[in-house]
Amino acid sequence: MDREYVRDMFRAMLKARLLESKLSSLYKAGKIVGGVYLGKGQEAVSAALGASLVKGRDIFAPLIRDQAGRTAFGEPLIDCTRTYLGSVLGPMKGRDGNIHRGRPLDGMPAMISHLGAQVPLVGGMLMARRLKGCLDGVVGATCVGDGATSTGAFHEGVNMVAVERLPMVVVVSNNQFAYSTPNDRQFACEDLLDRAKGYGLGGHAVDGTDPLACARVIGRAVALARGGAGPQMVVARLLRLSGHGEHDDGSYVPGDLRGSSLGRDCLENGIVQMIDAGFSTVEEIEAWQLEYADEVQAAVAQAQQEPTPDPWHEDWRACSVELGGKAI
Amino acid sequence: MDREYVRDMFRAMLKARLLESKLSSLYKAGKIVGGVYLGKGQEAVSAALGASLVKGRDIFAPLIRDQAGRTAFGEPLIDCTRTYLGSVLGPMKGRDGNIHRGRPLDGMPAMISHLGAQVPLVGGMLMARRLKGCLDGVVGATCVGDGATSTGAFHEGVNMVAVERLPMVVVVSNNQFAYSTPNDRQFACEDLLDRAKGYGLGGHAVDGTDPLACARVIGRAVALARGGAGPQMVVARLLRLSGHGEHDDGSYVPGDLRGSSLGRDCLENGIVQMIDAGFSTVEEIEAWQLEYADEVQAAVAQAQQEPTPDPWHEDWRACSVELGGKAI
Amino acid sequence: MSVTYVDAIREAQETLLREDPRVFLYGQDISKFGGAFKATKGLAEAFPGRVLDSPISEDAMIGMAVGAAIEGMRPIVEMQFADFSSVAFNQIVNQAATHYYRTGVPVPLTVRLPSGGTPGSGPFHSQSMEAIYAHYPGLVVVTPATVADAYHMLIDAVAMDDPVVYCEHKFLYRWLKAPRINGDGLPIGKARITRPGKHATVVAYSAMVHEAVRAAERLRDEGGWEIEVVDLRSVKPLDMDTVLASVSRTGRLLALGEAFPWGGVTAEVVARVCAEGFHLLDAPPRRLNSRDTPVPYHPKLWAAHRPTPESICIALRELLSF
Amino acid sequence: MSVTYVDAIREAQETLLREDPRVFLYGQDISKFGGAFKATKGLAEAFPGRVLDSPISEDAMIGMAVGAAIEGMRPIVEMQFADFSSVAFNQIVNQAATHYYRTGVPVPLTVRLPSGGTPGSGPFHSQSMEAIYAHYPGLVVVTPATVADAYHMLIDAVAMDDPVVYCEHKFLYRWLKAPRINGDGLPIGKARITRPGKHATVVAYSAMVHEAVRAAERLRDEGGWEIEVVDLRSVKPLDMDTVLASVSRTGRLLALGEAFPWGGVTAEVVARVCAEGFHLLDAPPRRLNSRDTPVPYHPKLWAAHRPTPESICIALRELLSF
Ligand SMILES: Cc1ncc(C[n+]2csc(CCOP(=O)(O)OP(=O)(O)O)c2C)c(N)n1
Ligand SMILES: Cc1ncc(C[n+]2csc(CCOP(=O)(O)OP(=O)(O)O)c2C)c(N)n1
Ligand SMILES: [Mg+2]
Ligand SMILES: [Mg+2]
Repeated sequence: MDREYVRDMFRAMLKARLLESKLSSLYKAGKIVGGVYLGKGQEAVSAALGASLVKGRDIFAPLIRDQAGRTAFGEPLIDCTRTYLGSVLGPMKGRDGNIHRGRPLDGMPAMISHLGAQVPLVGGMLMARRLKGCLDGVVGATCVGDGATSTGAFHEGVNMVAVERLPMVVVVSNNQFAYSTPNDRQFACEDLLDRAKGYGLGGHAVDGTDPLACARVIGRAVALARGGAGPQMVVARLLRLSGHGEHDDGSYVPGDLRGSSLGRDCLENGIVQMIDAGFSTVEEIEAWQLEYADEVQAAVAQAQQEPTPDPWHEDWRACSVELGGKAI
Repeated sequence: MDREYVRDMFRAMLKARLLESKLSSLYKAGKIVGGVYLGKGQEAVSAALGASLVKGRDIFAPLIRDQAGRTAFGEPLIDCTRTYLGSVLGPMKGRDGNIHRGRPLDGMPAMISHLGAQVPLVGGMLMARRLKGCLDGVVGATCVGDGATSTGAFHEGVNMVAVERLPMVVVVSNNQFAYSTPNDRQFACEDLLDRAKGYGLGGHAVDGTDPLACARVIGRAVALARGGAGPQMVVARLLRLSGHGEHDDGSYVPGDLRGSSLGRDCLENGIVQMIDAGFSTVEEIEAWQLEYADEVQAAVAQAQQEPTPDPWHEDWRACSVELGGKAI
Repeated sequence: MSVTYVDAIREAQETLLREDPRVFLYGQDISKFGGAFKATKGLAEAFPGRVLDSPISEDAMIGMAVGAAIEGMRPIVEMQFADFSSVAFNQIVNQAATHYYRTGVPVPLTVRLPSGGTPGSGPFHSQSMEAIYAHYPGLVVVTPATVADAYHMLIDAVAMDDPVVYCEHKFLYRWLKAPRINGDGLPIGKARITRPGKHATVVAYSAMVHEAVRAAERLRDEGGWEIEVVDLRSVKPLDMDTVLASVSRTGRLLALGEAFPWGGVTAEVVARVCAEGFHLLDAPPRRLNSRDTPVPYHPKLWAAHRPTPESICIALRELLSF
Repeated sequence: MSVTYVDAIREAQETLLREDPRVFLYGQDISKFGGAFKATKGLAEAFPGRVLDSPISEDAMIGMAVGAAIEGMRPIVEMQFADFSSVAFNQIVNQAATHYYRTGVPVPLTVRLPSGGTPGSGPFHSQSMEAIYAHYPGLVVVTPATVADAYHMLIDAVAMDDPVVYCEHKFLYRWLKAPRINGDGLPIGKARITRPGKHATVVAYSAMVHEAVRAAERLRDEGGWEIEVVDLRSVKPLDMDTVLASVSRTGRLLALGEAFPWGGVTAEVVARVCAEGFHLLDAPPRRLNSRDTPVPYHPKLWAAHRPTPESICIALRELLSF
């Protein structure tokens, strides 16, 4: 296992956790309007994917629980805080909020809410690279939840990607629930991984609470896609350790499930693993914690000071072109 | 194998073939406006399904290549000829045409064109029976092609039916092409049957050119669904022995494929099988041929004599209710 | 004790489940969880097996419900947000809407669309899709603006043999309260004069009725103007009798809506008033819609994207001064 | 030698593929087969790897094309029939249309919709969906009615940085011919006076332009009426300058369309003329659309469902006699 890869991944997990705890506090203090959606408990899966990708070359389409993946991929914290706090200097300029952010020209599209819709989008970005003759060594990746696998968009997108044999990795985080809906009301197969074969994808299962396993399995899936083995699907088993959003207490998750191995905290696991594997030390991790807490604080403070959008100066145009000197 | 079941099925195949040849001639003679879509070569699959179902109890949602299934299920020939010829006395009254016909209250919904859309519809009809407490012993069935499996509608529908564990049979006729598009541009799995496991359905493969195999495999799938084993998927391999519609010569189907075992004519196979198995005789089959040719002729003649819709007397209303004495 | 708009929706569903064995509910997270907005709270427990959680499959949800409706049930489907009905669009406009005309068999389906903007909801949790559905023959589209209408129109929608798209406004869910659910017996298809007046008519629906009333109050205070506010209640069918009668009294029309500006309810209202009651107008008719961009996330942008009492007053002052 | 409307569409795609390496085509059966209507015939052979058959996955087709457009390509997606875009609705209105406003990155995507009725096509192969897409901010919607426009507007659509819904009328495919592809240089966003007149203005688009001209000729022969016919060419944006200038000359307006009657282009045109040019009107404006049912299969019903020269003449006579 590549030491730097694992360290990158772990640092992203840690940073994301600290950032998200702060977002949660801000939400509860009424400083964030709309919703706050956390990836707590899902950082290992997300960061393993983000850390396997190279910004500037690869494509990563994160979903709602991918703060860790975004950070690992290289999204600056300030993009997050600006978007949540509505700074006009953020990538979405206050026009869209929270996890609906991205920088498409840097290979990170901004999700729309409709689940599954990003799958064909990433496929298309890869198709463009192929048509332009620069697909070599590129990977495109996206994450979805168990619930999103029920969408027609997901199905059509994955199938299309398989037909085109695009170098794509689809990571399904099966956190047992879609909002409040448990797996047994969402699908009837024994394991979502059974779908991989039905699409003609490479299939990989992983324990999402085990960061080293995530690094290995997801890293391998990305390497396979990159190496020309065609599209890959990873199914991770885990639990989200928060509500669906911070408005939700997640009380529908049964206690025994929370207490089961699925409910382990991947970050706590990660700390132990990092130390045991000799990838880091207690001291170093503590230092990171302090450093990142400051970074988070600074990103929040900065975004909070920045101007919010001004409707009088807003450019109210949905099209970029003008016709006869007039906006469309 | 139940002799009467096989004989019913075979007779439906024969009748459908005769009817469809007539429709083709009418189309070519300019007597049918719009399109004509044949099930030539696919009669065994379709009739095996239709003959396994009981009209008045079961639900059957046919698609474009299911004349044989319709006939086996009990649709009178006159419903077909009236709809193709635009008789105002037909089930669609000239408002819809060709294979877009049905009698929903008799358990046979009228397809819309959008592929995959009938899957959840049949699911809902079964759900209604469950809610009304009369689902016992009922089966719902529908047919799709290889191309339709790529639709989001198909995916969502099949998954929903699996989650609800409804007694449904989905028959996929993989005739190697969707219009002109071959399998390798439609999906990338080795076998569409691999999808069954991914949905949690019972899975069954069958050679669609072999009527007795169809009778056995599809009959068994229906019996399993009826007996409480949950939803079933059948994937039949075959070729359509006509164009996509009668406007199309199907010249994109390579000759060696036509010459392969996939290109065998199930009806010819069926004649041999019926005789070999002692289910019928040459004489009886010839008598049926004459009888059905007359029936077809009569159904065409009758529909041709009947009034076509009159726009001045047409009830131009898309809603059944009136509000304040006025149509909506 | 008071009843909110969303309470009324819940109550209506409870009444329907209790009184009509053909009714069942289908939607994401509506069962034990009670729905994203708690519009089905407690109903799964009270009516076992009749309030069902669906997979995240909007297209199949409607397809399923159409099938059940054909078989004589009266399904109510909850979309988690109106915006997600975009994925069910085909089943709504091509399966449900065409069924009666094609087969003669009506489809008594009700689709609940939590609609409209609230601060911070952003482009995909704020849309108003009534015009999209109203365009298609075969659908009835209702847009209740009061607590009582929220209740009675849902009851009436389910009683109807045809598919009804029931647009409930999320902004009204908890903000709008009434001492109790009082009805005035108006059926679907009848508009209401919410506030009588004589100088100008504002034709509005859903949450905009309340903004129109606020604007009317300001103009009364400001200059004694008496603005009549018509609540369309259903946008398909449109009650042109009530609208034209109002315009005949006032001579001036402002059509007001929260949806996007191209097409939609305001265009249909203005076009029909002009075609059917041209001579009634003493001034050019006006329209006020949202701005022509997606619904923005930031509350400050959002508030300037939709019509407000301020922008309605501006439009009305121009209309009155013509 | 003559060029048909569908030839022009094919030619435009050939030109685009030849001259712009960013262009590629995606759709069902468009490659070797050349498309259900042969609009891409021979292009797969001439431009290997750039004319691709898609699975039957309209939603993913558009999602894919949006992704490719973000990366700088200029995809043209062929829907086999406009009606099937109902399944791609979400990707069109929520992914493609919102992208520029949300991210600042435009999406140069062109979606070709084979639209409108032909005899025997029935409810699901006949729809006109321009109004549905025009309702959404962020989309340009064009409706060519001539052979030259079919060519030039497709070229212009692909040149545009924003998503364009290109509605091509199936009835015109082979029926409409021109000696060669001649352009008058009008850009998207500009309407054309197809036939000058002074007694009334018919605002039409797509195939209805030709029906309007026919009706105008009859009325000329019948009573010397001079009917002006305006071809909108693009329904979003609407060229109100040209429309209002025409109405100012004639004082009378008939808005004509083949789509369903609730909402849509005719409502938008009438509402805007009344709001912006009320004083220009000497008579109540009129609208003529299809009937309010699904498009029927039978040719006799179909012919009575859409506006015809006869029904246009009736509407115009009423308009002229006011
Ligand atoms: C098409 C669509 N329908 C409904 C929703 C509303 N919604 C947002 S997140 C969510 C649950 C998603 O569950 P899952 O995919 O398992 O992801 P998780 O939240 O568990 O990470 C739902 C129903 C949506 N965003 N898109
Ligand atoms: C959603 C949708 N897209 C496109 C079409 C147009 N279309 C009709 S049949 C067909 C091919 C269907 O192929 P398949 O499902 O394999 O069935 P087959 O015709 O081979 O029996 C297509 C593309 C459609 N009916 N529905
Ligand atoms: Mg989940
Ligand atoms: Mg096929």
